Amino acid sequence: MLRIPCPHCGPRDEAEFSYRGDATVTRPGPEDGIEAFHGYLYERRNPRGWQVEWWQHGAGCRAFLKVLRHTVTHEIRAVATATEALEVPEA
Amino acid sequence: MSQPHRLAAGGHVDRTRRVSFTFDGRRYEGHPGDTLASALLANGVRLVGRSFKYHRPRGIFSAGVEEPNALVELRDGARREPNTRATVVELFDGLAATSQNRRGSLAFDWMAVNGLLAPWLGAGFYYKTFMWPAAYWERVYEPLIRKAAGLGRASGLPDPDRYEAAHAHCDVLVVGAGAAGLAAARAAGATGARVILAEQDALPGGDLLNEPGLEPWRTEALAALAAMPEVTIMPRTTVFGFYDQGVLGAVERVADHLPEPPPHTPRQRSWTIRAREVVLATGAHERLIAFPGNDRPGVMLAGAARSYARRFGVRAGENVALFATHDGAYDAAFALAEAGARIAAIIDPRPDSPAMQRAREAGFAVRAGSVVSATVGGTALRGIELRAAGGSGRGDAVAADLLMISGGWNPAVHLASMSGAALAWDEGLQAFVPGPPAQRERSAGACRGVHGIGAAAADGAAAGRAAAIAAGFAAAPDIALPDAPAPDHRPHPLWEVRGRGKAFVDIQDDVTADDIRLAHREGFSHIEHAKRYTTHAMGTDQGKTGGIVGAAVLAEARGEPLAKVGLPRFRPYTSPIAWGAMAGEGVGAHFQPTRRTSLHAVHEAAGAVWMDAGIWKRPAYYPKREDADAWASVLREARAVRERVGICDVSTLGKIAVEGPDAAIFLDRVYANTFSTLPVGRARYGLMLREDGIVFDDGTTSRIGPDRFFVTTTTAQAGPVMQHLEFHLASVWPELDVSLASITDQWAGIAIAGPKAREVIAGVVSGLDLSNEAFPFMAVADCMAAGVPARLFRISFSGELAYEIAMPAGYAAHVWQAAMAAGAPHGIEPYGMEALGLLRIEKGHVAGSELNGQTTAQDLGLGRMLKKKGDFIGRVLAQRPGLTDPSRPRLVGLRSLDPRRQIRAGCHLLLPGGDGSSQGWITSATQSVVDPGWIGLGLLRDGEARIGSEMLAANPLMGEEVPVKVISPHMHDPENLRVRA
Amino acid sequence: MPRYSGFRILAEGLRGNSGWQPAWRKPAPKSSYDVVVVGGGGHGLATAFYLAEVHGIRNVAVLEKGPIGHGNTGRNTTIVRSNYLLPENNNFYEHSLKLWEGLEQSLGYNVMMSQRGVINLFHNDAQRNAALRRGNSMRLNGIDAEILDRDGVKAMCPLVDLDNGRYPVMGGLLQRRGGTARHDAVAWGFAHAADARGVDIIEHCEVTGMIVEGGAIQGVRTTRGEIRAPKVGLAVAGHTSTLTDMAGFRVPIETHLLQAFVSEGLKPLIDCVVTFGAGHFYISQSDKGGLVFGGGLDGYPSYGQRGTLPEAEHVYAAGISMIPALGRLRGLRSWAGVMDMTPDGSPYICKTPVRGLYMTAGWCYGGFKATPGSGWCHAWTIAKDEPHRLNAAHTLDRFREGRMLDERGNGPFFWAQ
Amino acid sequence: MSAPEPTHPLAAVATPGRHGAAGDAPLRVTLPRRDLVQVMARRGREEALARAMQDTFGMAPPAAGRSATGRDASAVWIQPGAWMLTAPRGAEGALAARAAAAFAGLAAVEDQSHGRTTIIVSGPAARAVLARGCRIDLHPRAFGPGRAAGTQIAHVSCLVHQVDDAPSFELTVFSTLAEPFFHWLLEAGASHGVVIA
Ligand SMILES: Cc1cc2nc3c(=O)[nH]c(=O)nc-3n(C[C@H](O)[C@H](O)[C@H](O)COP(=O)(O)OP(=O)(O)OC[C@H]3O[C@@H](n4cnc5c(N)ncnc54)[C@H](O)[C@@H]3O)c2cc1C
Ligand SMILES: NC(=O)c1ccc[n+]([C@@H]2O[C@H](COP(=O)([O-])OP(=O)(O)OC[C@H]3O[C@@H](n4cnc5c(N)ncnc54)[C@H](O)[C@@H]3O)[C@@H](O)[C@H]2O)c1
Ligand SMILES: Cc1cc2nc3c(=O)[nH]c(=O)nc-3n(C[C@H](O)[C@H](O)[C@H](O)COP(=O)(O)O)c2cc1C
Ligand SMILES: [Zn+2]
Repeated sequence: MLRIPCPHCGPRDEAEFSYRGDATVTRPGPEDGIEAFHGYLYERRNPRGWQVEWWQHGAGCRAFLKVLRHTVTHEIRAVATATEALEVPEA
Repeated sequence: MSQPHRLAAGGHVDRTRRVSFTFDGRRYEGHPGDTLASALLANGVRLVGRSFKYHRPRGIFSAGVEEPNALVELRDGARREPNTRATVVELFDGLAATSQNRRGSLAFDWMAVNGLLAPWLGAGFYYKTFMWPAAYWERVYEPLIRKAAGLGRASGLPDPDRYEAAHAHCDVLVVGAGAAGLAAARAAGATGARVILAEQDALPGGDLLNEPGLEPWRTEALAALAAMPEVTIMPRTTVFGFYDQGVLGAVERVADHLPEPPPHTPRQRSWTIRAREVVLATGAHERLIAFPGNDRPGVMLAGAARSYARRFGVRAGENVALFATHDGAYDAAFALAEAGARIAAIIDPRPDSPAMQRAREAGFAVRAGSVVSATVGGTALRGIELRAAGGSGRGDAVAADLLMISGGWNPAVHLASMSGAALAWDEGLQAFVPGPPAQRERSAGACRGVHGIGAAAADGAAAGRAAAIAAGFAAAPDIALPDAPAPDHRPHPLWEVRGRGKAFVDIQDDVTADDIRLAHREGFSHIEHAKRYTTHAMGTDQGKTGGIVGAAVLAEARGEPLAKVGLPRFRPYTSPIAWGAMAGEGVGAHFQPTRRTSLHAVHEAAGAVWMDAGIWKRPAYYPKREDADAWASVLREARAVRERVGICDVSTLGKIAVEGPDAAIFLDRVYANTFSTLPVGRARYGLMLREDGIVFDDGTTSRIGPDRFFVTTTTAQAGPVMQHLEFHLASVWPELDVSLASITDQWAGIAIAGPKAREVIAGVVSGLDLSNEAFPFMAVADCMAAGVPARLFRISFSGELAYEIAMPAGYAAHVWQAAMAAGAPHGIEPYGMEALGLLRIEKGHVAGSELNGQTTAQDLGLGRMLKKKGDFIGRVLAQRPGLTDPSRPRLVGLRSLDPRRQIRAGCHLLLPGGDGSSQGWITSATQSVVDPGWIGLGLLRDGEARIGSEMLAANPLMGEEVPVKVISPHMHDPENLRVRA
Repeated sequence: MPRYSGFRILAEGLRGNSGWQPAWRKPAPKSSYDVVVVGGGGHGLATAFYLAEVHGIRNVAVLEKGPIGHGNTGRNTTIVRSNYLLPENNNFYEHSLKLWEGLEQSLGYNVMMSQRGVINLFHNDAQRNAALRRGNSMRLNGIDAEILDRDGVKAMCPLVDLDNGRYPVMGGLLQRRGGTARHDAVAWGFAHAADARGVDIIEHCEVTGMIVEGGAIQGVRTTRGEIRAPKVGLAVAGHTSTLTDMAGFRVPIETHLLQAFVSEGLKPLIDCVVTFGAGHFYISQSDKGGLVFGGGLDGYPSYGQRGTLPEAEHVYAAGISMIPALGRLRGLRSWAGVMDMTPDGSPYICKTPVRGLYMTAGWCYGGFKATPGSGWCHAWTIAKDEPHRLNAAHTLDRFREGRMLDERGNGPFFWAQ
Repeated sequence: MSAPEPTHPLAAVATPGRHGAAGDAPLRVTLPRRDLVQVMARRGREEALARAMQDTFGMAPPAAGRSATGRDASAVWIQPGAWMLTAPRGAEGALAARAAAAFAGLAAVEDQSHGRTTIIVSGPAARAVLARGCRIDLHPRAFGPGRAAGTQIAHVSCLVHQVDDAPSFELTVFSTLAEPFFHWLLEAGASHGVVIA
């Protein structure tokens, strides 16, 4: 079971969170067209390894977090708030 | 005399008390502290079951969770538990157990003829036959196989007992309370760390329970642990799985040792344990040796026989032989001799060893350099045959009623392996031990191959201390360790003695060494293939005693080292666990919480029939005595709305407060239509798309202030919409200054609809001019309703003049009653979900069955709502050709040509006289009140063009085909005159 | 090797079972093939079988990084059915089901296809309406489906608690021709039959690179050397992204984990396949006696093949809520598979941006039932370099075009179907 | 017309008296009526909001995971930049109005007094009972008076706020889910016994 260290609430069980996709994709601008939105919404890196992903701490502080997690070992190396670039947080 | 094999003294049973129990209907006695197995042995019961495939007689093989044979149906009636290991069942008064998997009696099982068919029932035989004639599989062959397979019988009755879940946190979790675990817990506890010590047995001690001389150390350790406030000992608690990031699952058997759970006590409790550091001290399982007849009742693991003697005070045999490959097993012979048994022979393939010498000194007949080549007897062992190790053919016969065997020990690496650690081969122990940890975990004692109680305890103490330090605690003084010599557990690598007859590697699933070789011959040489092809190690014991033996036979067949062949992957559960325990208490009526509006009691009092809407309970309708049936109630309620006035609880709609300087901009981006132009005091119907251009949700959103909006969502999508808004604010437009608050629970909602709605509202609401000019359709204002603060909306789902009053939820019942009173002169009636559905279908309003995640705004006739300028979620991808394709099914209305013939949602629409291909389907259907008969909404290819034409509503599932006319979806008041009246 | 039959078993039994030979050969890889299929799960092996059987293409290798059938094929809950809503899907799955119905005979291997019936329970009007829409869609496409009332459910599966749960049962959608098959035997049977037709099944051979020149595939690099082929088909389920990454493009797939569970062996208790409409739970009993059951995804991407506790608790709780008699039975083992989830829940059997590279992928948690159909259509697509009518809609490009096959209307990856 | 007493969401189920086993250290449960107001800081106005809260309520907004007690109200951190102001029940809407006035331009303010239900559980059994559903660590070394955490218990979102060393925990749940939550609480406490005031 994942234990995700929420930067606001501390380590919490996976059951309090929900996953919401790859956090490395950026929504294209309004004029970027179908191909760009196709890339944003559908195409996935889907790595076998480290991935930065969105998780919402829905049952806790409701924040959307960026989580650096390994998709094989499930190790979580870093968690950041939505606006931070993902680096290992201090606390 | 009862219990003829009970020793006069010794062990951990309470001889001052007697416990009576039955096995296969016969009554026996045992003592508290016994397991069912020890009590059966004390009474001389040897034959306890029949094997899976060949129905061979089977006895008690072990003294613990690894038991492959002695599986019984425990208890009866609704509490019957099939496949229960007699070796771990604590005896209680009145216990009833029945042997299983037999046809006829246990002593004479006619399915034992399968043994004669064995040459044709080898591994995987069923894959190669039963193919012709094709139709015979389901009818003949499979039922035969299914009946023959399986082990015990389930009761088929609901389990009367209760289960609980619970959560725990600790600095150090120690699994197993043998010498290693006790020492680990003491050492960790001494640092002040929070420690949990989980032990599956009722008695902590592990192998210490077999060592009377070390009892003082055990009791002292337990007393010391009990004195540490931050140490929790959990007996009868099996740690069943090691999951990611230091989370382990455990099941505590709270009341299994009792006839039934006392009041307010669960049968079992499942624990989710989060540990900073984990010490695994799970001991080891003794392994069998494969030789012909190694499954006969009377053949038993040496450690088990020793445990029956020392821990339970039971002599498992009178005339005993030992077949062992290492010195560690010899203590069993001494233990049985102490217990008064005769040691008939010790058979050991090795030429000599210190233990052999001691055995000779003790006067035992040691047959060095020899092996057991066969067993003799029927349903009980009468003797064994020996021969020289490496030889062949038949050898001497020795009479014996108990053969103790030990091929060495398998460290219980299950949890370490589950935690991600690779396993490493230990050549000396001929066993796999845990490799470097992948999580914050360390193994200690026999589970990593450290044998001998003194050594194991020292290992445990070191591990416990290291774990506590790793968890951030300062080292504490050393603890006292037991002083005990270490026996040598390094076995001679003898896995199999070949000969005539079946040599089992998996006693439970009747897998023989020959089966493994057959699998190899057929190419199933990978350990995982061999396992699956033969079902080796797939039984309830998961190969604890014989798994590695099968792997060794395979390794020999492959000509490769066992280290390379490896073991099948370890998985949860370390021992099978009760379904109820895993489920916890959130079952049945509490499987999911039931959400109720603040008007629940009001509806209850009004006699509502309930229906589920997601997790909500909502009134479906309110039957009256005079209503002939449910439809009569629904039509009556709908008619009240169309003709007079009705009242309805709409509290379940999602409500979100959207506030902030950028609130309007934000709403413009998340809605497909515009909100920034909405004046304060007005509401607007809004449509949200998903990013893929499909309709996500709809609802009315009101502007309460320049920067404040009151957003409503459908009941079903309230949660997803909130998450959708939060996600986009956090990740896509973090620059927007907007805050979101869920206010679904704060505000209850009451709709009042019908030509008389204004009169009713006037009787409830104060402080507002309700005239059509002052408070037109889509107006919103704060007001007082029946003396409480409220917010009035003039919106309509039914197509009538209608209002919704929102008020703080605690006042909803009060306002409802006031509205009922004000409406009484106008004939007000409450209406439920069914009438609500009827009304909106007549009006052509879409709801969940149309907004089903597959439809676009155009499909629903709402294409005009999409704004032409500016970005919004879903705008770009909604333009993909497949979504703008004019041939997509469009929303239409439908009317059954014969008003008496029902049409249903889920019917497909066919062209009369066409090829039977589906042109669309009905999404919602109802009877109409404005124009009696059956009507519906549907999605129909070329829908608009087909208005006025006839189609067939086909429901082949129910054998119905009803002619319908395609009409406009807006069946009632298409000009919206009534809502604006 | 000679065919399997009851007579052979008799004969072999009489001579100590010494004459059996490997069910498939263990050849060394050749340096080139006409077609290389990557992935020795059911889909890859079926692809090879149908290439040989239907299209006469026998110079084929199946490359498998581990032992065959140890991916999702070897770890699924074995439910076979064709009760889909969208015609693009139900026609495909029906084709697959028809292949299942004769599979033992085509392969000469007993895969224990057992048409014991699959019931999807429904609990409220909305679910019933959806079941009607789906069942009628099947019937109009010539597929068997029945709607059961409560008595009908009780008759098929007496242990289901119709009343006491949180969500009383209203009825069920039954497909009698649905059922289960023995997962392992499916892989082995296809391997056996493909091998007999000349296909090289090469185990312990991991593909580590794709040789692409001028936009066309030329072969693959493997742990056992380079293997050339003008046509390569991918059938690697959850690992598809890894392989397409090697070929230089991304696909709409997220790899998620799904758990499955088996109970201790029991005498026959549940005679059909039942799914609980209110809580993501399905159960059937294997011929060996274990109750095989599962639920939804754990909820996050993983290649780890292992599940976790919260979802397991949910599965067990849903099980007891549907069948309270399960309480005292015991879970024996749990495991997980690596699911190739697509944005709309429907698969891909198609060409790719690289010429000569084909794929069958995106099977989510429903691809076991598709095994023969997927192999058949994939083989067709490879042989003819164009899709068959049955898989024409199952392209990678459908998202560009807005022609999603979203059976349940969940929307892209949500999360993840 | 003067406003009536609001209906309590647990009125139908919370019967005062003893439930479950007859232990000597039962769980004590009270259902105080409280006003709750959700306060969400405007972007960049956190400091001004802190001053306003100090001025009006006599406390600084508590940090993540903590609560603060002021003159006649307390505040519990709930989300980054958001707090729940709580006070004993007063006139309908009064606390929200006070907050709205004090925080105008600094924070969005939403009355949640009806939307959330407060349950206080207290006594030596409290931790063990909560551990039956609460996934967070309430051990004194990990939690304590003045600590608060949003979590989920028995599928219901719950704000857990420890108020004293008894220990007493103030549990705040959604009102429409208060009933199933309360049912869970009674079950979880049954082996210790539960006394509802
Ligand atoms: C728990 C669970 C339950 C399920 N239940 C059902 C069900 O009831 N009904 C149903 O229809 N479906 C079900 N499914 C889905 C079904 O199992 C799969 O869709 C199907 O088996 C996929 O088969 P496959 O051959 O595509 O994949 P797999 O069997 O996974 O085969 C892919 C193979 O590719 C190999 N491979 C990967 N990368 C490489 C490489 N680089 N080189 C060489 N080889 C490689 C893998 O080792 C693997 O053997 C379930 C799945 C799971 C996990
Ligand atoms: N019968 C024997 O001869 C025998 C058997 C095993 C160990 N030993 C000896 O015991 C000593 C080693 O002591 P030790 O402490 O390492 O082993 P141990 O066998 O004494 O103790 C292991 C304990 O762990 C418990 N356990 C195992 N798995 C568990 C789980 N998943 N959940 C909860 N509890 C679990 C067992 O019930 C047992 O009490 C050595 O002397 C070794 O040689 C002897
Ligand atoms: C339909 C089915 C039935 C199974 N029955 C059993 C069983 O009776 N006993 C058992 O130990 N495992 C059983 N398993 C689980 C396998 O042992 C194994 O865990 C699974 O195939 C995944 O492989 P892995 O655990 O090696 O990764 C079964 C698996 C499936 C798919
Ligand atoms: Zn948080």
